[in-house]
Amino acid sequence: MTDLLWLIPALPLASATLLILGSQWLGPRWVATLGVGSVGAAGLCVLFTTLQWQGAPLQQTLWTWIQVGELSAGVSFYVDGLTLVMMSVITGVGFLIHLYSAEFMAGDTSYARYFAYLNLFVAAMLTLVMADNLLLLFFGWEGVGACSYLLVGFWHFDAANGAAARKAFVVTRVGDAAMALGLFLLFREFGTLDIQALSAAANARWEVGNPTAVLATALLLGGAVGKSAQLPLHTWLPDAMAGPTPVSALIHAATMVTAGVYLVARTHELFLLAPPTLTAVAVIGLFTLLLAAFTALCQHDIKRILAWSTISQIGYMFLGLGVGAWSASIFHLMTHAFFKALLFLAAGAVIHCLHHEHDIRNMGGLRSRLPVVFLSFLIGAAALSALPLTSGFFSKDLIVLAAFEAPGIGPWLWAGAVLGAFLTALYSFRLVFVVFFGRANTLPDRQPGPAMATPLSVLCVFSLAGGWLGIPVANVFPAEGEGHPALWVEAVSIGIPLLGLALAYALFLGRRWDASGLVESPLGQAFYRFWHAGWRVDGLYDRLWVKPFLVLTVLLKSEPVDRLYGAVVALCQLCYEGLSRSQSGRLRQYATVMAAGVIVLLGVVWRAAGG
Amino acid sequence: MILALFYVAAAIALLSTAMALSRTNATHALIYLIMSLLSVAVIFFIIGAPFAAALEIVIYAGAIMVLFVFVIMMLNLGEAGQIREREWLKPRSWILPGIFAAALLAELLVLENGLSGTTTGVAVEPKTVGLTLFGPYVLAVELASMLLLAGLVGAYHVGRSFLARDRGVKHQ
Amino acid sequence: MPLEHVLGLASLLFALGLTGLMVRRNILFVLMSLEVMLNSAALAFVAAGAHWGQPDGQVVFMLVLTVAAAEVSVGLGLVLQIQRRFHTLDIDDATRLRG
Amino acid sequence: MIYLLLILLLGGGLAWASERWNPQAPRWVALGVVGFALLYLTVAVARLPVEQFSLLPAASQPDTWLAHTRIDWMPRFGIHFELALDGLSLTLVALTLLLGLIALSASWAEIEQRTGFFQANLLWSLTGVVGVFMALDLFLFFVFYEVMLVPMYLLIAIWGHEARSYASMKFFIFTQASGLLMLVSIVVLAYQHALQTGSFSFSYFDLLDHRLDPALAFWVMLGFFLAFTVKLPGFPFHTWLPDAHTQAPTAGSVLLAGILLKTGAYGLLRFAIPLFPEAAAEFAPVAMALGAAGIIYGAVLAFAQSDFKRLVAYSSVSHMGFILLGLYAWNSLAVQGAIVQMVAHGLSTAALFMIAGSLQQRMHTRDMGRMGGLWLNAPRMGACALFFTMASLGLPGLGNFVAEFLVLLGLFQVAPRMAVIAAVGLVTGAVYSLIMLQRSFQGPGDPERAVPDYGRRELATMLLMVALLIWLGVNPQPLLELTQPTVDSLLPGATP
Repeated sequence: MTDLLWLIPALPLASATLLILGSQWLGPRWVATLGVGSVGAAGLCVLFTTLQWQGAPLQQTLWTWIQVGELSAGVSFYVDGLTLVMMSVITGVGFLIHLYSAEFMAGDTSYARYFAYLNLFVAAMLTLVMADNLLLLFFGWEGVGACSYLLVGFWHFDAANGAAARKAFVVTRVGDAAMALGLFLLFREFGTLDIQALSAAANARWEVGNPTAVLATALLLGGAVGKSAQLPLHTWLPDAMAGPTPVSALIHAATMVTAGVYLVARTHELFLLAPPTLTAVAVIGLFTLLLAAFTALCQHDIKRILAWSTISQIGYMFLGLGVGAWSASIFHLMTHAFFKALLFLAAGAVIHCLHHEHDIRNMGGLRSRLPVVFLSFLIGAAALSALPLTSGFFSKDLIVLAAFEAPGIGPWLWAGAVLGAFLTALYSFRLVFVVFFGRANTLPDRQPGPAMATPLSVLCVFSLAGGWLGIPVANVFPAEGEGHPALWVEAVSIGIPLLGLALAYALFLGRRWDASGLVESPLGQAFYRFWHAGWRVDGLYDRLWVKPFLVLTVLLKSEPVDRLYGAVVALCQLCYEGLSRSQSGRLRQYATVMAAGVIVLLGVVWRAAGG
Repeated sequence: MILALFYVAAAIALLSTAMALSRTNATHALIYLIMSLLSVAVIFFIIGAPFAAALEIVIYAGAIMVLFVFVIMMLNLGEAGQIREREWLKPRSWILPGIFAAALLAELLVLENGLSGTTTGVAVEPKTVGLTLFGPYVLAVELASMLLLAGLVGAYHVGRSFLARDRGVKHQ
Repeated sequence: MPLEHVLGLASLLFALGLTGLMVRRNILFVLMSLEVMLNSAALAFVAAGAHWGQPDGQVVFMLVLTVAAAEVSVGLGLVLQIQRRFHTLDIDDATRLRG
Repeated sequence: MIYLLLILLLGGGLAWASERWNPQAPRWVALGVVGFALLYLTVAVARLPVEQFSLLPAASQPDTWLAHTRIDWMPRFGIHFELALDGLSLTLVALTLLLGLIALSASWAEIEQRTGFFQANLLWSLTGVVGVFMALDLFLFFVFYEVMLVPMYLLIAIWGHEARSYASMKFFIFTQASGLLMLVSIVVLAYQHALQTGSFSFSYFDLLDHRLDPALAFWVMLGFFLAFTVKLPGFPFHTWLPDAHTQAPTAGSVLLAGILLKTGAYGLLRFAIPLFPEAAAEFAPVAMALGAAGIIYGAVLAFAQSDFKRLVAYSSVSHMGFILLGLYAWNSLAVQGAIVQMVAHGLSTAALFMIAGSLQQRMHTRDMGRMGGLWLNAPRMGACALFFTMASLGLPGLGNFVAEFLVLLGLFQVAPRMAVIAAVGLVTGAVYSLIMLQRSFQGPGDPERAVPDYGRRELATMLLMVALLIWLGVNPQPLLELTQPTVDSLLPGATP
């Protein structure tokens, strides 16, 4: 099976190539078969690999990619437990989402283009997680970014979608540039980009807290932050919802945005050498999860709420990474992929059945009209809120408890995480109650077909039971201390989501409390607007980066450097004009000048003659 | 005696030249100019160049000046021309040329200052001149003939369109 | 005769001609000034030739004569043309050569 | 090798002459000539033993080069007709001929008037460029360097767009003035050689071993540097480029961007740095600063443009900054990166210019304000534009990424600060590339607009370049191995 590792990314890639080249000749049925089937086949390959896996990392080198001087990077794969988890999520969830798309996108004029991009994305994402060196990882990293750009801007005839796609690409590119610099720094230090060799060399050469290690990991973190939409580079994700909903489910919830988490986990041996960076990871995660949770509370667009919630959940993963709960983070990554994909697909079904309605204020009472969707959404929201026994509960609880155990700022991190959990439950069930209960505002005109319902059901199962799955990452990460925090800590962690659920019920369904007075007070309004605008980070960046850049372009548009050459030209012109004016045509003037010349000349002769 | 004659002739030459160039009436100026040329011819004779003196009288004072006379007659300047000339010859316009000419003269005189020597006063015969002219200087003669030919053609061309106007034929 | 004096005379005549050239606006007088200058140069040549008792000075004088003749013939033709075209003899008006 | 030049030179004449009996003929003649030249090169190279490719091209041993020709020309001044081919030259000559083919394809339907003379100029400028890449005698190099200018000037001045006379004049004056500086430097070099050894020599090998007085070396190096940087073009000598590119016919732009600019890079790599290693090392920070400034400045100005071709032209300025950085970082990684950038940029920018040319031909405008949503009318063209935009912003898997990554990686070893500044270029590069795509092909479109999609000829040309760029991106190793001996021999510490 080891020899067939290459097949896993190659299958979707081949399908994408076929779809691009043959888009004119393939009918929609063939396109769907090819697009869905290739990912399914890749998923089967992953399944076989997993089943036959002995516990030792698998490696395969296809060919030497770049070899210059010290640098030697091959197109080679390295598959261990962590990779297997990621591969399973990508191909498994990916397959379900492809299946869902086959119905969701039916009738679109660019059906083939859609599946080509989606397959390309899967191939790039698989390359990212399977890469055995950072250069190949970067290849996949940029590849998924490009596919994300293409898919967010899939309906590019609307200029706003194009703008969202560009924003997504450019903002992540900022992180990518930082990551590239991190790669350069690591290469300068160790002369290799091979992840395993790098980890070994770093452990041998660097003591804990080495400044270079801190710098290098901070730069890598920059890349991770960009890709995973964490502070301060999170602004692109909510806008990226402009893409088709399955795309949001696959790329902007389940897989690509968690690439940052994967990167940190993959290079955890470097991060362990740089405690300040790890703390930064935790703090970034905490702030992001709180900021995003508050923002999610104040949104109206169903997809934006989910987007902010994704940011928030990835914040949990970062928090987990930051406090050393590696496997818990990866676990949360997996369960998050299940329930967030489920939520997005369910939301997509709602949108699909309601004529592309996005605003939750125009929804309501869908519980009885779209029962499958309602059930899916409910399960997804429960898992997202980490209600006990759902998959989200297991993973999030691990992270929250690990945060408490963290030395120093642990309790603060824990408190923040618990607050976040409360908010998560609040906004999740706000969504459920507003969309599915109450008065019906818009009526659905169709029901999700089998291709949409099947993935929903499968994901429901995983969202509920995913917590019981074990992930084979014990050999990858250092042993984590099995802390046993005080009982009250456990109790609070379990109880807080229920509290949030209760508050949501009271506010949005039971109408026990009417919070509108609070919201409409001037202070409440101010907060509301502040949070609705995502803490005005977008506006800040607009003023800080975009406007100055635009001003700069306007200033430079006339090409100031060319003025320099213009000055040379003007000088020549001036000389020409001056000299041509001396050609006045006046004979007497010529004679006078000539006389003066003769006088000077004779003077010179006289001096030269020694007079 | 001869020396005195030289100085007299020189004085006449200078004076008549100065008069010629400051006249407003072109005909008067021409007469003064001829006088100047004649006195230079006298000087040629004195310093031993009789052939040059003859040529000076025959060609310069004779032929060339007659050309001037013809042109002045054709232009028919009259009284109006004199008034205009007087207008143009304001004292102020003499200042700069005067300074320049004086400076040049000063330079020339200073440069000539170191020279000492005399003219022999022995005549160089026309025969000698002729032999030299068609001996070592034959190329110069050819050049001169070319120049005269060019002058002829040029004058004809320039003058022809002048004549053509009178016949009512448009040129150019 | 002292050579110096003859040359001095030539220089004086030349300076006079130059003054005339620069002062006069009437093209006829300009041509006369040119004649004076040519003549003064010729005088200097002849004087130098006389100093050595050689005929070369007179040969050059003849060349100067041809130059003067050619120049006057063309120059006077031009005078007529200028009078016809500009209806003036003021050379300051004839500035077609302006750059 | 001299035959290669003769084929192109005489082919140009033939193409011109063939116009007399059929206005269509010059195209086929030119196609045949370039195709034959390519075939000739392939056969000649294929017949070489494999070991030859891994030999270090050493100065004194002509047999270590892939090919070498030396004929006396003006022996009195030490001027020879000396041509030689190593991995680097071979790569660039092959690129030249390939882009020659592509330029032919670009001009196939565009040029209607005086086709014979057009094709002749095209072939002659190819002759000049091929000569530049092979000449090892500095005088000969200069001759070729100037020879390629004149046909290019004519291409712009005769078949260019509305402001062609201004643009062609600017192009000519910039390159000519800088070429003059180089000539002065070359003559000084030969003269110094004569002073020290008693005989003039313009031979690369002789001058390579020759060491100048440091102060003089600096000035002579500066002459070379200016000549090549103007050609490259590096900031701040780039202002001729946007005008020339914008006004040139498509084939002219393709040649200009694809290969003429590369002669500057090649000159720096082959002459300006190795001839004066100490002076160049001393000068490197300034050169690198210019390169970094060029990257940012080009990117910002590219974003500001509304003219499609101008935008691409400024993006070239930005990309050439990477080459400048890579060359002056002067280590194996960065230099290899610069070489790959030459090839990859040649392909990607040529393709973008072709797209611009097709748009101009179909819509009679280059103004992106009047485009938008063209994907709707011409999806194949849109897909090509998308691909090459991605290539130009350095997407991994395509040639430009390998180049930029290697350059930055090598640069970071010697000048981390410069690498940081250049990395900003990665972001700004994305900004202008995507805005170009958005303004022309994406956004709301007009389905009624008559913009014919790519036909078979154009699509084939595009696919050829797509395939090459992908190949360069995923498997650049053959190219790297081909040029590695050259790089090793040029870098200090290599065996002489």
